[in-house]
Amino acid sequence: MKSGYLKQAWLVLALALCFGAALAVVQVAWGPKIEQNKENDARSQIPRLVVGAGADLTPAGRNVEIRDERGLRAYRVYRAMCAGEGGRSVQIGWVVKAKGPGYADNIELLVGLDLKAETITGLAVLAQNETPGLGNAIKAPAWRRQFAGKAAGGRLEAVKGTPHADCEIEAVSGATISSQSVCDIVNRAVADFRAKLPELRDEE
Amino acid sequence: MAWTIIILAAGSMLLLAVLMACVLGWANKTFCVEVDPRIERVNEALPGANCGGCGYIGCNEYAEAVVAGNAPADLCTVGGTSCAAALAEILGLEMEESWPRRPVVHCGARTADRLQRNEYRGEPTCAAANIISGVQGCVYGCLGLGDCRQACDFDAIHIIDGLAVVDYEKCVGCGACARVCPRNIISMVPFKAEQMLAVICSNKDFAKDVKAVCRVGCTGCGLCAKMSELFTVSDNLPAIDYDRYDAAAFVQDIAKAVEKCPMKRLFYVGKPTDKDLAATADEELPDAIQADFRTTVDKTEWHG
Amino acid sequence: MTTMSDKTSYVRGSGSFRGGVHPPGFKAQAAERPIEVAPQPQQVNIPLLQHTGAACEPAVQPKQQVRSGDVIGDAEAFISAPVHTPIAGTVGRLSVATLPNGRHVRTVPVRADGEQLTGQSLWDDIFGGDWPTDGLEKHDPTKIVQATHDAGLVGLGGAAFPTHVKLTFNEKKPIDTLLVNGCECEPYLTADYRLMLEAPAPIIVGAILAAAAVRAKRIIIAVEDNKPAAVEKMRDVAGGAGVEVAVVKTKYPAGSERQTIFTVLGRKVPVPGLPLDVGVVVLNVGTAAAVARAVLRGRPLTHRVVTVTGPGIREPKNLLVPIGISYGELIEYCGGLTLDAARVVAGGPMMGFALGSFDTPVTKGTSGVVAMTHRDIRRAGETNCIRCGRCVDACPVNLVPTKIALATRNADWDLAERYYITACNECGCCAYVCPAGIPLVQLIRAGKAQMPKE
Amino acid sequence: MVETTKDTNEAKKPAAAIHVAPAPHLSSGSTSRRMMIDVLIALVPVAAVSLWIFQWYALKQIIVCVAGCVVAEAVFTAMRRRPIALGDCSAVVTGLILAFSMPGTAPWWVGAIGSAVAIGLGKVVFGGIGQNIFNPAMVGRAFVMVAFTKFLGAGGYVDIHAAADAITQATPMTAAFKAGEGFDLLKLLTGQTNGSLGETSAIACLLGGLYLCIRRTASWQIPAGAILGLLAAAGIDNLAHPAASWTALHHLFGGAFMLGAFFICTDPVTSPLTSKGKFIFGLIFGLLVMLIRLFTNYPEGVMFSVLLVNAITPLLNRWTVRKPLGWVAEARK
Amino acid sequence: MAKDGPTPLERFIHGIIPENPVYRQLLGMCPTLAVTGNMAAAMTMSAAVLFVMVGANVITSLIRGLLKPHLRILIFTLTIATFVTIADKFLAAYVYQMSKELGPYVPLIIVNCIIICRCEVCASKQSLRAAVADAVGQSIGFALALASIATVRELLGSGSWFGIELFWRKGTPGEACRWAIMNQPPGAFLTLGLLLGAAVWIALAWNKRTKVNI
Amino acid sequence: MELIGQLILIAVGAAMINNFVLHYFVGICPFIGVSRRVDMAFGMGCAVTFVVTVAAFLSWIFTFFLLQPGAPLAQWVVGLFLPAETAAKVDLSVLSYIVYIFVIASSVQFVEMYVRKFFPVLYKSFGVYLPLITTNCAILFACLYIMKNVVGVGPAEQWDLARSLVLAIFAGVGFTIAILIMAGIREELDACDVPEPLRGAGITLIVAGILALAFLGFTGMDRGLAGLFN
Ligand SMILES: Cc1cc2nc3c(=O)[nH]c(=O)nc-3n(C[C@@H](O)[C@H](O)[C@H](O)COP(=O)(O)O)c2cc1C
Ligand SMILES: Cc1cc2nc3c(=O)[nH]c(=O)nc-3n(C[C@H](O)[C@H](O)[C@H](O)COP(=O)(O)O)c2cc1C
Ligand SMILES: Cc1cc2nc3c(=O)[nH]c(=O)nc-3n(C[C@H](O)[C@H](O)[C@H](O)COP(=O)(O)O)c2cc1C
Ligand SMILES: Cc1cc2nc3c(=O)[nH]c(=O)nc-3n(C[C@H](O)[C@H](O)[C@H](O)CO)c2cc1C
Ligand code: SF4
Ligand code: SF4
Ligand code: SF4
Ligand code: SF4
Ligand code: FES
Repeated sequence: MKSGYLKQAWLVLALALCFGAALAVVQVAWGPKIEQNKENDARSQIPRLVVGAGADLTPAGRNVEIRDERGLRAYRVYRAMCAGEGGRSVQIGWVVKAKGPGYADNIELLVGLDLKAETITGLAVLAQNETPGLGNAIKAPAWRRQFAGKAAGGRLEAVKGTPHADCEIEAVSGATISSQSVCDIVNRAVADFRAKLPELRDEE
Repeated sequence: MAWTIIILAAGSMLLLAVLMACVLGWANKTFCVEVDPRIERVNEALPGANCGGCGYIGCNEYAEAVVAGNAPADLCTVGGTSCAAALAEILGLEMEESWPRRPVVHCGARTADRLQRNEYRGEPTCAAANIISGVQGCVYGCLGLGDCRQACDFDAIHIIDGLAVVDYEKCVGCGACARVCPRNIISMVPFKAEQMLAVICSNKDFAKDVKAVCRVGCTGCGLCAKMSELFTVSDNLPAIDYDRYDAAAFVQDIAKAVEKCPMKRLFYVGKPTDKDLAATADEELPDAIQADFRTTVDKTEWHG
Repeated sequence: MTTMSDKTSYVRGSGSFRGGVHPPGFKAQAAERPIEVAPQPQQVNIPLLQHTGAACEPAVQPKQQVRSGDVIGDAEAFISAPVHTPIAGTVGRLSVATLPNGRHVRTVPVRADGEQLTGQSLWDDIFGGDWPTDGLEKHDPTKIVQATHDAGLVGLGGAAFPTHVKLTFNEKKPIDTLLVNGCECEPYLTADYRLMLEAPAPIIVGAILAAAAVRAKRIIIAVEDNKPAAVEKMRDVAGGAGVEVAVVKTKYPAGSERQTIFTVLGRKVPVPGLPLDVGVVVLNVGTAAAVARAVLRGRPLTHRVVTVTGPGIREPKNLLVPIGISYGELIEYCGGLTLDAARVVAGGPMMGFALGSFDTPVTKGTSGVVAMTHRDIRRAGETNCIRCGRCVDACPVNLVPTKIALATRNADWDLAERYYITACNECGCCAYVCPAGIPLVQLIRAGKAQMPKE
Repeated sequence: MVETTKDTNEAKKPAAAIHVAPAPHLSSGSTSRRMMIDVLIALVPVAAVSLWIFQWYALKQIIVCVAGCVVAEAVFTAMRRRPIALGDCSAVVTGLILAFSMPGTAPWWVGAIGSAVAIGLGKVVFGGIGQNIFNPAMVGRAFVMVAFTKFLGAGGYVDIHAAADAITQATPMTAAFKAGEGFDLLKLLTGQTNGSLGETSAIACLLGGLYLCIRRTASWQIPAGAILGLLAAAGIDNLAHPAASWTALHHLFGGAFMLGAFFICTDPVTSPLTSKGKFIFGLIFGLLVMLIRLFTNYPEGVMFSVLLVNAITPLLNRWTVRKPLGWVAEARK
Repeated sequence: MAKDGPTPLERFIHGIIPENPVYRQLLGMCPTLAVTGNMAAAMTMSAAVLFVMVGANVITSLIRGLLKPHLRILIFTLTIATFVTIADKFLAAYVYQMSKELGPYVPLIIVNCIIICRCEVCASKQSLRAAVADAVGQSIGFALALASIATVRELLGSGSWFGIELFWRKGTPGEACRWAIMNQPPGAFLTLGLLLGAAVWIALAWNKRTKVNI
Repeated sequence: MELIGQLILIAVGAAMINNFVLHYFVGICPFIGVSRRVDMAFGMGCAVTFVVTVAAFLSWIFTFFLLQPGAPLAQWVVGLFLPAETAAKVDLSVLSYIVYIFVIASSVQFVEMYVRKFFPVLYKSFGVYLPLITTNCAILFACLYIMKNVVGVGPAEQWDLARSLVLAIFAGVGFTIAILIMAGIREELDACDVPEPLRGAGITLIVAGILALAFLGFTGMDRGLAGLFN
């Protein structure tokens, strides 16, 4: 009985077999390259994220997880490594991957910090879905550059027009909400990270 | 490593396919619902115009009715005889010979021929005007507001000087106009020849009452019936027996009747002969196409 | 049964109904004009179908001599009524006429000839004289029904439904109330009003006879509150006879029987269905008077009261006219049309039919002739429906007229039926209020006519 | 004989031709055009306050939008080869409402594009007056709002250097939601605040709105439902945050709610037919406005709420059809 | 069906305008709306569709003799899914940024009705040559349609074409004049709706003039 | 509470803000094709909701256990033959598209046959739509959406079955809402004088555009509402 069905469907079976195999071949052939692309994409941000060129990202031994009354927050943390003297690579800073609500959808950021997590060294936007032409201007390098050099201890604030105080960031015009969202994500991630920094240090 | 993945991938796919094939095959057997395969075939043989000319909601409905034996196989006018033959073959039926039916408007009064007309202010359709009295004296004749023109999908009937006129070149005989005419003055006549004789009046009143409302109306004098047995007069109006109609056999009777008819209400209708065409060769055809202001007939079909 | 003078104590319904419109009454023109007897016509054309139901067959031959009240057409079918000649004279050759309601019917012409009843004597014969109120209940119901049938009685309220059918006793659907409809909610018309003022006795007597025929225990006369004089008069006369008077709010169409029954008794007549289904029979006041005449005097329905009025008429009048007289003669008698008259309507302006020809004969159902000027019939130029919903608010039977009308235009009968096209009573409220000037009722009526019948 | 009857017939006819027509032969005398003119009259107080507060900013915007809508109507209907019916004044109403829903600061071409979209995409593609599904003015405003957020977002309302005082401050709604500030109710009523041209004065809107309801040009059920819906939702919010300075009354009189409830939702074309439907329509509108004000990124939700309730209007129509008086369902079978 | 079908060349031409998949057949509306925000994405999508369509039509045409009626749709989808995966991986491997931008709309080609429709209507009944011609014609028609929509949307929405800024440049005051709506869902629907109307209008006018049914 | 907040976020997001039709442009074909009558649209909406739920359920199972990198099932099979390290790296995600489409097609066909046999009334009202939507983007898109949240995300954020099902059901609800509204509007438009070239698909798309415009009003509402629960 069963073989009857199978006989009818022999073409399907054959094709399934062939296609499965073919796709696996594709995966074998291009998989590594795709992985590489993804990696490169993330890495291409690093030089701008951390002081010093030629840095490389290595995932830290553990991620930072914070659980408080607002729920569980998890950040992926990377060490920024740089070729130092004698070919030994030395750590020059940290990179934290953080995610939070933006105007329309979640925004995913990479925040670069110096070794002691005292200064923000840079910011990259990995994923966002803000309004094209408005909120999505947070991707612009010129806008992100404002974050470099800000003190990691302070609370960043997006303001309209020229910023006056040190902790102020000039909001993208017409997109204060998106800008403030970025600030909020950075503020929280940096605070959470700094709280866990000793533990991470201890790992070394 | 590479081979592992390939084998695993191919293996999983195969397994999946086998699983699905078995389940579906089994389900196909177990959950099978009987459908008469002929419905499908009839459906394919029908033109799929869904025009409703057959009297059913759409081709599919008709197909079901035909297969169920509730409808004759020759109702589809768009598909014509070839379609009917195809259906008959599918159903194993014998086909009788059938003549194509074409509409005849049984009214011949142009605007100037109609008496006792009043200005009418209301919905400009025949159906609406038909329930108002006094639009025109004759309560039988064409109202000339063109419901039939609206109903015709083939642009084959037009209102010319207040009277509906069929364009037999374009008409496919779907009968939509006949169904829609509120005065029922369009009948579907079996066209045994290119041109058929017809009585072009519908007024059943007494001669004096007819004359009061129409310059050309049939008075029911009965002369035609005296000339030929093809005609029978009842209710002051002659009718032609189309079952027995044969232009060749009755040619003389008909000629006499046509000649004697005092109101000249007997006409040949149908496709124009070569002679007619030659006579009107240099006349411009009226441009009868008009914008349709009201209906959104949505013809999109789903393709997904 | 006791008489009550307090309005609320016997009005069970709300005294009004949902929907409806308030067109100006325009009744002043003819309301104070007593009923005159119209002069004798030279000829009448008696249509063989003047009612709802089957047509009559001619019962006379051309050149035959007939006396006033003789049968002209015989009714074979149950739902039908014979017709009689109002004048004495000679029968002419059969002809046809198109009635204002669109019916194309055969007519029998009768040329006046010989001795006629006219003027006061005609009035006395029909409404005058004594109308005894005693012992009416003792009349045999079947005799009453037979008398109304033989008299060719049909409803004079407009629908012209044969009265004997309504009065026939039905075991399964017992009747408890007889409602006499004196609302006359149509603007302009005053025929019923005048009749209530001038001939209250036959109305009451007819109502009691009709109630006896259907074995109804209650008799209620419904009158709109814009006719206080009629209310007073009816109360005076009804008081002694055990007939109640209900005063209903003035609103069109308070006189439509479904609405009247709801207003007075709070009962909803089922759709589809008849007042019979809720135990009520409704008679127009004129019909009631004709019942009295038919039963007590054995006289057929040959005359009726017609209001000839409107701004397009020089001298508005209420006339007692012989059935079969032409509209033209009535208008002539009332001084003719003014120069700006633009439309002549048979019946009231809300539901009446525009006249195409003045030769058309008056029938049993004709309640008035209203001549209107260009100014009166002005209405909004037609635009698209702006979906304002006024028609919905106005419809007394809760329909959505705009949807039905549009469905009719698009020949979408399923849709029309989904919006209950068949429930429309064609009152015209919707078209009256429509700011877009859409002929809603005409579309609905055409739709009903066009709808494929199952 | 035939001849004589004909003669008498002619003789009795008056000079003007008698014609036949369907009943009823009377009409209430109200016309679509008269309704539109009513709206224009009702908008006079709103326009007056607007001109007083925003001066020539208002004048400019009104001229641009009204002219834009009228021209668009003429051009688009001509393109469709339909009779151009500017006489019904509906294009003027659309233009005015559009102008009143825009900030005075928006450049003239924003108004022009808004008008073209309002009439083109909001009205003519559906077949012209009476057939549109969505409120044309709101379609126009939504389009330009999403297209040119800079000019119509909160930022767009403020121009520090503007000649009119009101324009130099943030709009009350923005102030409330960004900074949590309360606001003087009296100012919301009289309209001495920044905002869209027609929205600032609740009193002016109420005045015109009541006129419309009394004239029965607008159905009272819609504003009644809307106010009820808004107060219910805002009331719950008040109870949840008793300390908040922005109360239910602020919600009622602030922003464009009054203008929306009385002038925009009441557009007969895009609101339901039945009274029940109208009330539900208003109710949903009020609730949606509060939903958007409280839970989304927008300080105001009138425009979106109007479009959303417009969208469900056909369904409301369908679901609020009553049974005819005395209808017996079983009898049909 | 008994008549001689169109030649491969005719099939090729038909696909481009007279039977344009988007404007005339209303097929594959989803990607049409989703990826026409700019020209680059639209063209990448078109290329992917071309590849998948040709691949699937070829395979279907080759195995057309072996098809069983009730299993044929399943086989089409399997074939298409395979080619789509290949295209998707290719994009991810070689044009990573674009692959990121197109996101899930590349895999959605699997269920794009155009391809199934062509497999069903044409490839499963025709020779290889006809199938390929048909696939290429339809793909070009699809590409043209996408290009028309993307052009309108990119020009109005960003003042650029293929990413080249032509007017309303970034950083200038003119930037505020960009129609941001064009980059968002409503803009996509409205543009396609209006262009579709324009296409039908042209077709109607054309039909009227030539009195030929396309 | 936190989970409810997250589920609300997903639900409101899928049904209103990121409505599948009006925001992601998927399922346009049935949206245009079957939105001419309200009852048909409702049947279609129910069918889509049902199918998308079934598909989400199956695709989550397959993705989680078989397709994601290091999926338990794949790992176990390979572990039978090869050392554990290699097994841990097994990644069959390349098969995901083909598996999804295969699984969806088969399961829908199965359900269709089942319903047709045992619930003919149900079948008449909405079963007829089932085969039409097997190959509909909305369904596949839901699977891909779920895959995006299962494959290649950290364990803390990886979606479980509950979240996947909520997404699917509410995506279906969102589709139903959109198509119902559209059908209501199109019934109304039947009586309107829409320009000839725009009749049918053209006006439907324009209405969809205006609807999408209106739905933009919900932007951010998911977080606003979820905020009530945190
Ligand atoms: C269609 C549309 C899209 C928007 N997109 C964004 C956005 O991406 N980011 C943002 O912060 N605000 C966005 N907004 C909202 C702002 O315009 C809003 O008014 C905000 O408060 C901007 O304030 P600002 O002008 O003070 O910067 C959008 C508004 C609309 C109508
Ligand atoms: C809209 C409408 C209005 C009516 N108005 C009246 C009226 O004012 N007076 C009246 O007697 N009948 C009126 N009728 C007729 C009544 O419904 C009912 O048929 C009549 O009263 C029955 O009495 P009859 O059979 O004696 O005519 C109206 C009917 C309709 C549909
Ligand atoms: C009729 C009308 C409708 C409006 N609708 C909205 C709306 O839906 N959304 C909105 O943000 N602003 C709307 N506004 C503008 C706001 O009422 C107000 O100006 C707001 O504070 C500016 O908000 P923004 O920051 O979002 O631009 C509308 C104004 C009017 C007059
Ligand atoms: C009470 C009332 C309110 C109206 N409101 C609007 C409106 O908000 N927007 C608009 O474009 N037209 C409005 N109109 C005008 C008109 O109805 C509108 O242009 C139609 O939608 C065009 O078909 C209104 C009309 C009335 C009678
Ligand atoms: S034939 Fe009938 S439908 Fe046609 S115009 Fe004449 S009356 Fe109208
Ligand atoms: S004229 Fe038109 S509607 Fe009438 S039968 Fe011929 S094709 Fe049909
Ligand atoms: S005519 Fe019919 S639809 Fe119109 S108001 Fe009267 S009952 Fe209602
Ligand atoms: S009253 Fe007239 S305009 Fe108003 S909804 Fe009814 S039909 Fe439309
Ligand atoms: S292309 Fe998306 S449903 Fe057809």
